[in-house]
Amino acid sequence: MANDKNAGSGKLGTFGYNALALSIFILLWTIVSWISESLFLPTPWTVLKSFLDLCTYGDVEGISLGMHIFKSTLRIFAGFVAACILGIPLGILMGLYPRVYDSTKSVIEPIRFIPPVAWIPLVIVLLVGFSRYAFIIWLGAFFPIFIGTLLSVRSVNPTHIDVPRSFGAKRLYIIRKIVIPSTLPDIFTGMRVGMGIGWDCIMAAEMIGGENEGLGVMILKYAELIRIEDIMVGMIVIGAIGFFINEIFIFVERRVFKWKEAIVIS
Amino acid sequence: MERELIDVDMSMKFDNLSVLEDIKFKVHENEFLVIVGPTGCGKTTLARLLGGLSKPSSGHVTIAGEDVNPKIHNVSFVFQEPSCIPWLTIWDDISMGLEIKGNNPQTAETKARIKEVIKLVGLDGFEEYFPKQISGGMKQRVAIARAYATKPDFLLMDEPFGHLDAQTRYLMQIEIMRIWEREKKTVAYITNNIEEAVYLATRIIVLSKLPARIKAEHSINLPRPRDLTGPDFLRIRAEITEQCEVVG
Amino acid sequence: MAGRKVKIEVRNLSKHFDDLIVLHQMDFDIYEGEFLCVVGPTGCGKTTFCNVVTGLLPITEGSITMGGEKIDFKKHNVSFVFQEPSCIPWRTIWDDVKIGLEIRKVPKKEINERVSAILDLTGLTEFKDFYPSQISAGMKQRVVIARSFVTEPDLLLMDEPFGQLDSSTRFYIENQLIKVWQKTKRTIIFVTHNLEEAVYLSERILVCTQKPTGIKEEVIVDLPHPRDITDREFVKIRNRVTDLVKWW
Amino acid sequence: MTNNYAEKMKTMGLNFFTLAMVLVLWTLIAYWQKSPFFATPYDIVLGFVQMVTVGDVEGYRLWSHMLHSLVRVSAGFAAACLVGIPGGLLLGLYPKIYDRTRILVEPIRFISPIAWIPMAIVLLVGFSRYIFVIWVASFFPIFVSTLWSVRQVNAVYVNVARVAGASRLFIIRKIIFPSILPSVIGGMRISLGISWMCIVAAEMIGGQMVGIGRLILKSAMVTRMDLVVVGMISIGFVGYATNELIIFIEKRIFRWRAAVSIE
Repeated sequence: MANDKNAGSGKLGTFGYNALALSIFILLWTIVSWISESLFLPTPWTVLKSFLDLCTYGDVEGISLGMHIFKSTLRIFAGFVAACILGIPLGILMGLYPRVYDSTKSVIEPIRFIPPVAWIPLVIVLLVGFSRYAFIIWLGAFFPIFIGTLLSVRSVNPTHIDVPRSFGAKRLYIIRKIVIPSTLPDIFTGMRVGMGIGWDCIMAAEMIGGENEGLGVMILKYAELIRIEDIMVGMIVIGAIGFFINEIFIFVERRVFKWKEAIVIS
Repeated sequence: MERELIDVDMSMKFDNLSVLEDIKFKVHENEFLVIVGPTGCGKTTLARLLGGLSKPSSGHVTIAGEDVNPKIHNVSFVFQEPSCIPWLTIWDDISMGLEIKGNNPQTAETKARIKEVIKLVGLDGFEEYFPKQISGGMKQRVAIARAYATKPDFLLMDEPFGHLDAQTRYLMQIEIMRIWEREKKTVAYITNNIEEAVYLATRIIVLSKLPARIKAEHSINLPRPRDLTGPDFLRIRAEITEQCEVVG
Repeated sequence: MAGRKVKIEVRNLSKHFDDLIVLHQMDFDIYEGEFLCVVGPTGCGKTTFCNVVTGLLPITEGSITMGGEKIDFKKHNVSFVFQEPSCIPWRTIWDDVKIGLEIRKVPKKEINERVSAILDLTGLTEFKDFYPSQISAGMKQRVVIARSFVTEPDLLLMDEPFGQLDSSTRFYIENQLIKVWQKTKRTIIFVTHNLEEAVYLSERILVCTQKPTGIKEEVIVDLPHPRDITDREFVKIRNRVTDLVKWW
Repeated sequence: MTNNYAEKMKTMGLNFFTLAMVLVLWTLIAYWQKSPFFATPYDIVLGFVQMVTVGDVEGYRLWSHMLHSLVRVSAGFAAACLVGIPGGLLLGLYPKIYDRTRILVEPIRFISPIAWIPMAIVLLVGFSRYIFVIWVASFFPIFVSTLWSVRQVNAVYVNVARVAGASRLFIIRKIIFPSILPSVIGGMRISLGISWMCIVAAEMIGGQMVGIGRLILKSAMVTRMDLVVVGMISIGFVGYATNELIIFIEKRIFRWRAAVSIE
C-alpha cells in the first residue's frame, strides 16, 4: 500500500523534473541566443511572435497558418482513407489465401522497396493538383497497412480457430468472429505506422509538388528567405499534429482493445 | 457395459512419418476413458482425430456408424493450449459453442444454460471478465464450461491441465470428477500424467512411444473419491508407469 | 543428524513487505552436505524465503549466517535454481553452464575440465553446442542443475525447479539430481509444494505454515536412495507430511 | 520433402507468370497510348543501358548516383547508431534520467524528419546537409528501441548472474547487451527504411546534382520517363539490398533464436 503512495509522489516528482528541465532549456536557449545575437538562433520569444504573426497575418504570401494546416491534413486524410479502404480488405483476403500473395510477390515486393517519396516526380508529371498528394500519401500508407494486416491474418493463434471449428462452425463464422477481431490490433498498428509514413510523404510532396499551400511548402519558402523562426514554428506545428494524431490512435486502441494483455507503445 | 458410442480403427501418417499405427478401440457411453502416453507420442494428433478436426490417413473414427464431424455430431473439445478467446468476456466465450450449434444467445433458455454451466464450474461473478484478468486455472474452467454448455454426446479433453501448477491441477481434477459425476458424459481424456489418469479413469489406454500403438488397457474399479496413497492406487500407478517408457 | 556439522544458521528470520508479514521468526540450522526440503502451501512465501536466503532481497529482522558470517554472494558460493526457465537463450549449453565459473574468473583450463565433468554427470555432453530453443523443457532444467553444481556451491537453493515438467520427466530428473548430489555432497535447500517430491528427495523436511510463514515441524526422512514411492515406509512418511500440511 | 519442392516450384512458376503478365499488359497499354509520359519496359531497359554507359542529361552515370546516395545514407546511419545505441543503453539503465527529461526529447520525435530539410538547407552546406537529415531520420527508431528493450530485459537472466556474484559491468556486457541486440537491430532496420525515403526527399530538395533522388527529379523535369523509372528501380534495389544485408547479419548473429526444436 505504501508502495502506491510512493508511486504517486514519484509521478509528481517526474512531472516536476520535466517542468524544471523544460524551464532550464528555454532559459539557456534565451541566454545563448541573446548573447550570440545570431540570425540563425532566434530567441523563444521571437518564435512565439512569428507563430502569432503566422496565425493572424499569414505567411509572406498572406496564406494563414490555419490554411496550411487545413490543406496538409485534408490531403493526408484523403490518401490515408484510400489506403485503409484498399489495404485492409486486400490484406485480409491475401492472408486467408496465402497462395495469391505468394504467387504475386514478384510484382508486389519490388514496389514495396521503392520509397514512396521516389514516386513524387512521376506523379508530378502524370497527375495534377490534389490527386498528386493523395496518391503519394496513399502509396506511403498502403504498404504498412496491407502488410500488417496480411501478416496478422497469417499468425492468428490456431487454437483460437480450432475452438469454433471443434463445434462445427462455418468458415464465414470463423472469419467474422475469430480472424477479424484477432487481427484488429495489428491493423491498427499498421494504420498508425502508415499514418506516420504518410505524414513524412506529405512533407516531401508539398516541398516538391508545386502548390503554394501546405506546411511542407511553407517551411521551404521560409528556408529560401532564411527565416529560422518561421521554420521553427512550422516544425513545431508539424510535430504537434503528429503527436496529436498518434495520441488519438493510442486512445482508440486503449478503448477498443481493453482485452489485450498490454499494449506496447513506442 | 453400456452401449458403444465411438468406434476407432485407424492409422495416421504425416508424409512418411508414421504417428499412429493400428489404433483400435471403442468408447462406451458414459465412460471416462483416459489415454496416457509419453510426451511427444502423438497424443494431440489422436485427440484431433477423435474430435473430427483432422482425418486419419487410413481407417475410420465413427460416432454411431458415421465419420465424426463436428458439423453433424455434438462433440466438444477442451484444448491443451490456453484457448480462451482474448477479446471475448467469459460469458461470450461460453456462449460461443451454443451460438454455433444454432442457439440464439439472447433467448432466456440459452442464457439459463450459460448461467448453469458457469455455476457448475464455479465462475459466478466473473461473467464480464476478460481472460487476461483471470488465473490459468480459471481459464481452463472457462474452456470446460464452454465444452459442457452444448450438452455434448462426446467430450474430448486433450491434456487440459498440462499448463497448470501441481496444486491447481489437483483441485481441477477433483472439480472435473464432481462435474462428471453430476452430468454424466462420455469423456475421452488425454494426458501424460499417470497419477491423474488413475485418479480419473474408468478405463485407461496406454500408448507406446512414436509411432504410437496401444500397449495396454486397464479397467479401474477403485471407489471414488480415490485415495492417491491407497495401496491399490499406488500399485496400478506403478504398473502403468512401468508400461509407459520414461523419456529423458 | 545431531552429530553433523552445522553449515548455516538461520536465527529469528522475518521479512515484511510494508505492513504485510511474509516470513515470521523462522529459526533453523542447515547441516553440511544436507539435502533439505522446505514445503508449504502455494503462496506461503516460499519464493520470498529463497530470495531472502540468497540475499536478492534484504532481511527485515534476524540473521542468516554461514560459518559465522552474513551471507553475501560476492563472497560465498551460493547457487540458485529459479522457478521460471532461466537458461540464457543466446548461450549454448556449454557457455550457459560455465557462466558461474566465468564470473569467478576461474582459469580457462579448469573451466573446461569442470564443465565437461558436470555435463558428463548430467548426460548433456552430446548437446553441449545446442541452444536452449533447441531442447526440451526437461533438458533445460538439467542444464540449470548442471550450471548450479559446476561452481561447487557451499549452498544450493532450488525454488520449485520441476514445477513445469510432466511427471515421468520429473522422476527422471529427480533421480539425476540425487545422483549428482550423492557424488558432490553439496548442501541443498529444495523448496517445493509437491509433498511426494519432498519425501522422494530429501533427508529432512521443514513444513511451513500458511502466511505469515513460520516453521511448523521438522520431519526426518531416513530412507535409502533410490526410494520407492509405493514402499510402505515411504507412504507412511508422505501421509504424515500431508497431515501436517492439510492444504488440499 | 518432395511435396514441398514441387510446391516451391509451382509458386515460383506462378510468380514468373504474374510478372510476365504485368510486363506484357504494360507494354500493350504503352503502345496503345503512344504517350511520351508512358515508357514501355523496353524503353526502360534502353534507359538503363544509357544510364550505365553514357549517364543522365548532365553526364552523371548510374553508379555515381547510387554511390553518392549510399555514402550519404551510410554516414548518417552510422552517426545515428553511434549516438543512438550508447544513448539508449545509458538512458535505459538509468530510467530516471529519461523519465525526468522526456519533455525535451519526445516532442522532437514527432517532427517528421523531412520537415528538417529546410532547416538543414539554411544551417548547413553540401554533404553535411544530407548526413544531418539521415541522422535525424534514423536516430529515433534506434534510440527508442534500445531504450525500451533495456527496460524489458528478463529479470531472471540478470539474477542468474547476480547470484553468481557478477559485477555490474559483467551483467551489462554478458546479459543486457546480448538480450537487447535483437531489438536494436530491429530498430536499425526500421531506421534504414526511413533513411532511404528521406535521402530521396533530401536529394530532390537539397541542391547537389548527383544522387538517385536528384536523378529522378531532373529526368522528370525533361520528361525522360524511362530514366525516372530506372531511378526508382535503382533506389528500390539499393534499399532492398541493404535490408537483406541486415537480415543476413541477423540470421548469423541470432542463431540462438532459431525456432528449430528437437523436442
